[in-house]
Amino acid sequence: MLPGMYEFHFELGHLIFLGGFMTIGAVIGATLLITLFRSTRIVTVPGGATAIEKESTAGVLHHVGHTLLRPLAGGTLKISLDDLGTRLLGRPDRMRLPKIGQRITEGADAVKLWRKQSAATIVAPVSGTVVETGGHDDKWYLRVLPDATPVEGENLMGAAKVRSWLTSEIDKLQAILSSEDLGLAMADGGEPLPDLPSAVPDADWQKIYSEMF
Amino acid sequence: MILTQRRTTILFFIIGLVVAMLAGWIAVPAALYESIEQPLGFSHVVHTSDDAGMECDDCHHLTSEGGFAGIPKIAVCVDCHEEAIGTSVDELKLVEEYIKPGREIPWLVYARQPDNAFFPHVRHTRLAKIPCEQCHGDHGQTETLRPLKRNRFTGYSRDIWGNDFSGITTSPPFSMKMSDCVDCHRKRGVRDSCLACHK
Amino acid sequence: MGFSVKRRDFLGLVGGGAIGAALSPAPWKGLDDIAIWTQNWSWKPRLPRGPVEVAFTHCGLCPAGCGLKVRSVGGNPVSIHGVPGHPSSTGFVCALGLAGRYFSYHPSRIVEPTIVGTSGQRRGISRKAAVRQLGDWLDKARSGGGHGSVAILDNHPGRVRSLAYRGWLATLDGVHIKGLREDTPINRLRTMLDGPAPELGLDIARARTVLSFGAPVLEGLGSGGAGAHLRGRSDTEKPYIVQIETRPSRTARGADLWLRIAPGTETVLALGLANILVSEGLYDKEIIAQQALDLDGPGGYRELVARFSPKQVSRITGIDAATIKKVARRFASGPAVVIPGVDPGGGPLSAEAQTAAFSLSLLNGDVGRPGGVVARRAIPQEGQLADTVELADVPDGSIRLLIVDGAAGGCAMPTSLLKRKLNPSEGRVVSLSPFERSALHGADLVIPSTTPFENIDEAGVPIDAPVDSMGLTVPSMRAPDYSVDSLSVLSMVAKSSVVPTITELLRGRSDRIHAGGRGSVFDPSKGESVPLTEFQTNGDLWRALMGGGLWTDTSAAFTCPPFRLMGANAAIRDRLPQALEQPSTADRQAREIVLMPFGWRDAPGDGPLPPVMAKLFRETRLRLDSRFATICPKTAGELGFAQGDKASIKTSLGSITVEVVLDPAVVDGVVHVAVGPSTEAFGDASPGKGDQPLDLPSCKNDDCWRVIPAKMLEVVS
Amino acid sequence: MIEPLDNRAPTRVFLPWIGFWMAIFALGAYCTVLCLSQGLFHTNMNNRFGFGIWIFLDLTVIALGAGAFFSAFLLYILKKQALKDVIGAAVVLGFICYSGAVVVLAIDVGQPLRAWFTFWHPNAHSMLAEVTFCLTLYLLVLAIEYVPLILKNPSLSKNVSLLVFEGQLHKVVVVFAGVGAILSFFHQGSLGGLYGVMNGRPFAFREHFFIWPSTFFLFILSAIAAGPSFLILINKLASKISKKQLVRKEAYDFLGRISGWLLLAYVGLKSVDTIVWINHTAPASGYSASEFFKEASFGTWILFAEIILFGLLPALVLINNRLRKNPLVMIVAPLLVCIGIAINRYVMTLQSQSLPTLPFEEFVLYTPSLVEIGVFGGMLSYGVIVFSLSYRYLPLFPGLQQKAKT
Amino acid sequence: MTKTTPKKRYGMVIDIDRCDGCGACMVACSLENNVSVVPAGAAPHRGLTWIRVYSVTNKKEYPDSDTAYLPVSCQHCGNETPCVGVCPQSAVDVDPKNGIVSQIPERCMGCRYCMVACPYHARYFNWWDPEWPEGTEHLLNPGVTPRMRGVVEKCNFCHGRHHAAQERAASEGRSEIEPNEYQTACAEACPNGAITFGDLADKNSEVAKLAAGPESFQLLKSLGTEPKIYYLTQRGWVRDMATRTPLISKGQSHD
Repeated sequence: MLPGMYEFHFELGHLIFLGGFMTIGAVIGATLLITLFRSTRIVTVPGGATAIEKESTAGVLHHVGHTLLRPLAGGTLKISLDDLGTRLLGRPDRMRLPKIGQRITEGADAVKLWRKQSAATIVAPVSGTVVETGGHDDKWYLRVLPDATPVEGENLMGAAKVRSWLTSEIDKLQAILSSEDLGLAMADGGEPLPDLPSAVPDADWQKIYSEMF
Repeated sequence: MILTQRRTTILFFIIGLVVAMLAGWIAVPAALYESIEQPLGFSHVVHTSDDAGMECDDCHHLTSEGGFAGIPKIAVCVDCHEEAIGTSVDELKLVEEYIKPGREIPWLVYARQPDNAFFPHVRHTRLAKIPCEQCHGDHGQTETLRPLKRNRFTGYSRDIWGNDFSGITTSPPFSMKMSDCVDCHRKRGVRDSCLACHK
Repeated sequence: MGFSVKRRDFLGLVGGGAIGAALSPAPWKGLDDIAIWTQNWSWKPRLPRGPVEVAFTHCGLCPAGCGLKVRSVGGNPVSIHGVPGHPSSTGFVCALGLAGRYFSYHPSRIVEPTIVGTSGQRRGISRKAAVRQLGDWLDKARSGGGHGSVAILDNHPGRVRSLAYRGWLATLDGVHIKGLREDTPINRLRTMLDGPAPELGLDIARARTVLSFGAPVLEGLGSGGAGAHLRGRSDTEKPYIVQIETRPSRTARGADLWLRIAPGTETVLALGLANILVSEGLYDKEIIAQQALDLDGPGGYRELVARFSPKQVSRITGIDAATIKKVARRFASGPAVVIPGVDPGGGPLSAEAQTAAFSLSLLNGDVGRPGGVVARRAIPQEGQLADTVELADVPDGSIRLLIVDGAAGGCAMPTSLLKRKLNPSEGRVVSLSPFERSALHGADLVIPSTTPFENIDEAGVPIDAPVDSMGLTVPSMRAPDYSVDSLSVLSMVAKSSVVPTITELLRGRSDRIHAGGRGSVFDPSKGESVPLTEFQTNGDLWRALMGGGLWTDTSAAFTCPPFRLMGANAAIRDRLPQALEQPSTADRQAREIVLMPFGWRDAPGDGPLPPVMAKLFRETRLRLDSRFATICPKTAGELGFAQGDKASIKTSLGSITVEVVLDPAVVDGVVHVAVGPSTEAFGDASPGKGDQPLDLPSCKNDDCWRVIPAKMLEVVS
Repeated sequence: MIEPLDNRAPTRVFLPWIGFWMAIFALGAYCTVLCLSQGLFHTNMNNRFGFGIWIFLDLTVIALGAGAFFSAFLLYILKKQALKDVIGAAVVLGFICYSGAVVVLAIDVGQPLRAWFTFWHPNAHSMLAEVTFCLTLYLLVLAIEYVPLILKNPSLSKNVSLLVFEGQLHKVVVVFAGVGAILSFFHQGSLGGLYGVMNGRPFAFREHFFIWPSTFFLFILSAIAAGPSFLILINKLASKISKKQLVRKEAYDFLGRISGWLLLAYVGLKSVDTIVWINHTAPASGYSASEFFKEASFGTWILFAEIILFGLLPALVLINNRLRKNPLVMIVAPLLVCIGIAINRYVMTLQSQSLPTLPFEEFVLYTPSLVEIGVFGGMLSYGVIVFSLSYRYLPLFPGLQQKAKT
Repeated sequence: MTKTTPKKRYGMVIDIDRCDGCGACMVACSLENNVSVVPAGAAPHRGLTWIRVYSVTNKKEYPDSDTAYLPVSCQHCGNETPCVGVCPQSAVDVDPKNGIVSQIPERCMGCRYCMVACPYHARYFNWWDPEWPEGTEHLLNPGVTPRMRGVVEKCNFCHGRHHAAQERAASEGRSEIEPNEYQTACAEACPNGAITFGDLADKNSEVAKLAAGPESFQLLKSLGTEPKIYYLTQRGWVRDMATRTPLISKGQSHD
């Protein structure tokens, strides 16, 4: 197999044959290693694990815009940011919520939040009328009376689907973060970081918000 | 805190390193080989001394067909030891247990190769003029017979792998693995097919 | 500071361990050992180790007695080679000889005496008990019967051991029975000579014509390699070989002329040839005029053969008249050898066929002529000896105790033939054989003896040897403790006489040879012969013989004595003309066939064989064993059989199941089945006696089982 | 505890199904132990038949498993999005075929422990060395491609590291698709080369282009023609058994069309190859082609069946846009394709050995022993089990998911 | 630096007309090379016969019927050796010094590709564990290692004897063996002298002269494998049956 071993001959055929296979083996090995390395790196993206772990409550619907729908008494729904969404914004500097009685439409802009000169636009997960807004700091919410029950929609999902979707979202985030060479391998993996913009201040957060929400 | 963490990690790393190296260099070889005593004590020095006056090839000669006779049969011992010479335990054992009943002594061979290896001693000693000591060491000058170290897994004598567990031997006796044969053959420009040395 | 092991620390430990291990030789050595282990497969035998020792001996497996070079390691022969320049075998060893050392370890070898109990089951007993039992039976046999009630069947008569048997039997009024061997028919010729006859040999090598009636001339008959010499010599000096045989045997294939004779018509052909010799005046007129006692006159030979006209003979034998004439003329053109063959499985020709065949030799003046039948000089013998008879001459039911010597004879015999000779109620058979199955099925008592490579004995003098010789089968393996020499058994039971040991006997003959001062001794290690006179003492000769040497006698001139062309036996003489009454080959009835058993020269019966012989019979179909029946496509077609079919061959005594093999060279109406080897002959773990063709024949009035009427039926499964 | 996907068969239906196949698998495992522990005398192979049904089976499943690399190649490299529906099933099928083939190969060789020699001291001139290298590497690639599928199981995707790993693998799948295509190309070819290079076997020997005999290319072409057909068959079978529409019609159509055209090309080249062989290659070795087909068991009918009945006919059917719309045709035609490829592998493996080259040797027919069939059955059941489990626990069919959601 | 030794080409000439099918060569070969015996009931073609004597008849009736015996062993092909190129693990070896084609059992993994590739059916597989009756392992030839189950074996011109000859020569101080010192077991055992073994490259050797003679031919010569076993016969039907001629010119087939 290698020079010096029996049956290794310095012949063109041998060199091409073994060289070819070693190259292919090396490509496979290298790709695998890179993938593994990248996978270990993303674990250090703060809060990823908990972001997914937390989203396993039954009865809660997720929207692809990183909002949660929690059924409340009287057929109303409570809309809030999901865990990943919360972390992405950390503690917003400024927010603009719809007014009570205002109608919101699924897929249309509903809430706007600012953090460090970057703005995130949150779309409504459901069409309906806002009956209550509230919260402070990062814990804002909307209470909405939906137009139709049961609440359905292509962009809504239950607990069963949410994990794979969230993974791809984290993937997406990781892709953006890794593309920017931010030296992310900085802290122990798995520790929840509630405020990502503080942890990674150099990232292009405007881009992240527009991609993620 | 972070610094302490690093330090304990380094400590553990070193512990792992040292333990594994100790195991690899000392414990494994000790466990891998079993030590088997020869059936009888034998002194090459006494036999080749001026008193006994024997030459190496009195016992380790070539047969009529050119093969190597190896360790002599009891018939050779009988020539001198028909009656016990002296009173040592081994001497009495030789006469009582082997010579009188005519039993062969089950000597253990340090350099035993597997069945499929063909090693013509005569080609190496007579044609290539390689001294016996190159592979067998100063066995001919020993007072006693060392126990045979047998690999529990493969059944091979340790002499085949070489006395140095690292597998790197720089002075005789050299190890007797196939790669050793090949190295020497390549050095001497002998290139052969498999069946030249395998049967 | 609180100390707790974190995951990191553990990783550190593992990492350090891995690097540490990699820096030590252990894992690399481990990989190497595993690599070795995958190549070193333990489930194969270990080779013998040690220096190779070379010795010389003779083979005791068949009458040829070939010279052997034995290479041994640690007392075990690891290879056998021929001895170039050996006066008799000239470097030849046959397949069986090469492998014969495996007999000693044959799985069917018996390791203790066995006896058949009252229930019919065979059980082991001690040697002491076996000898006591033999003694009891001996006493009983002697008290119950007269002459011949005790007998020894000797498959290798003529050795010094046979002389010891005869000496012992003389004290018991017993008889010494010759086992069947390829040289047995020579005795027929001796009886045709008037007065005491010397030992005779067939000088095949110098013959101009060899007329073989089914003898395996090219397959091992006579001395080792004789057949090969006949083939290999250039056409001008080579004898012209005429093979008279039904089967396309290897000899028939290799002969100069193969006469495919109809089954059982050899007598007719022989007398037909005589007819031409007489009618055309081609016989040796001088000798016939001087010595023939029964040529002319009423009931004379001339009158007999006149009836066997070529046309008649052609009708019966299926050989055309022109060929018969051609053969007769060739035969008369010089010294010729006639061999009434003994087939290793098919047995001898009928007595009248043997007589008719040998009458050709006498007619041609070949007795006493080089290239014909030559006489061997004898070494004087001493003491009183019992009669030697042939089995055919033993009255039925006369034997009360039959002791079977374990020597290999080379020819198989039907069970029924021996059984007939035993006393129906009290007949006992004691076998002195290393194997359960040799010589005779169901011996009442078997005392294990040695195999040929373990015991010293005299090698044979082959049928084609012109002179006497002495070579020893010097043991090349140690005889196991459970085996015993046959003479030791006799000396244990003998009460009134002293039985000498085999070594004493051999030494005695060696000394007598030395005293005779004739001949020369071959030294196998040098490959050359020296005159006997150069051996100063008898001890020198003995040492040479023990070193594998061969003494050969000098030849002497021999003048043919008066003889009877039709033999001395009136019964046989009367049967000769009856041969004409056989039906023509064309008269064969539909669906009626004959079974002709045959044997392989080196694997004659159902006895054990070295496992490696399976290569010839089982791993290839180079030779067909008793599982196959060869038949011509025409007959098979008539009977509704095709290649590969299973068939049952049925005779009056039973049936065997065979696979049909078609061969267009086989004669119509005949099915050939080999006598052995049986499937278990090669020492497989699952013994179980298969049906053998020799269990089938019933020998009614003569001792010939070559042609057996049979039916071939489909096997209904 | 790993849970099945939402809309899969209930356990009381699934258990007997899988139990049945497990029983067959156990039988196969027993036969395997017999062969490995006692020797290959349990088979009916002999010195004239060094290759038996196992090699035939290996060759066939590897040809049929070509759907995996070819689909991946079309989807990831040539961006044929129609194949998105079947790629999961294709990967699982490929993995089953290749892993099964490797295991059967390990039983088939007398001393599997020594297989490392092929890597350590390879004979670069041997087609079998090439096959071994490619097969091992490609099996690794298939396993890597299989991993993301496994990780998509909801129970497993609870573990974020695995999830992340899966996402990362997705990104490099194009690399593996590319590598897989190269490896598959070569080992499908080398499997054909296996026979074409045997200069001592006039029945198998073929003309060479550079170092490769024509069978090298024919095997590649036939494999990529049969792979899509096999995918159609298996997906249809799975749909039938699960009573669900698993794959969209467009995917079937695409697969059918591509299979048809490739097969047509193959049949054309195979015919040219056969004509050259009959008129040129075989006679040059001293054998007239008629000798090869004189035994009834391997008469010219087998040539006709291989090229026309199971080659040209399904090819013509599959390239016809109208016929492809017929669901029955879309079962029968791919089935014919697969049988045709199996016949080709059978002929190359077994007929080439049945015919003696020595004129005085006999024609030998070989029938597999029960143990061989047992191992065969074991491998088949292994495939069914792995596919069933994959279907039950893994989202093999993205199309199905979509349907369930809406 | 490679020592310059005269290149040998060991080969054999088998005179079919002398062979009477006794099988001594098969037995001698098996004993010499410790070839094991397969169990009873083994199916046809499962035995181990490094040299195998085929018996071939001309399928004619008496008196025209004729039988030829053809001993076939490994033909030690000299060109495009079919088995060498196919072995994936280099277990088939050709000795560059003498042209002997060998099979290394310890390196063989038993894929049997070489058996399929061999046109002479001269390679044999160990379907069983090799077995000798108890005790007979002491009778094995110490010069040849027995093969294990699951590997291919074949004739290697009695390489154990080649070793022995070399050893004997070395004990006399010679590095090369004399022609008469090395004979195969089959050649030695053949009672009819049908097998002549020797160096084909030595033009004066008996074997080279016979091989060059007009009666010699090679099995399946048309395959272009150039066997180093030659056969002799005067019988036309045997020669016609055993040899083949290309039906078209071979030159065209290689482009």
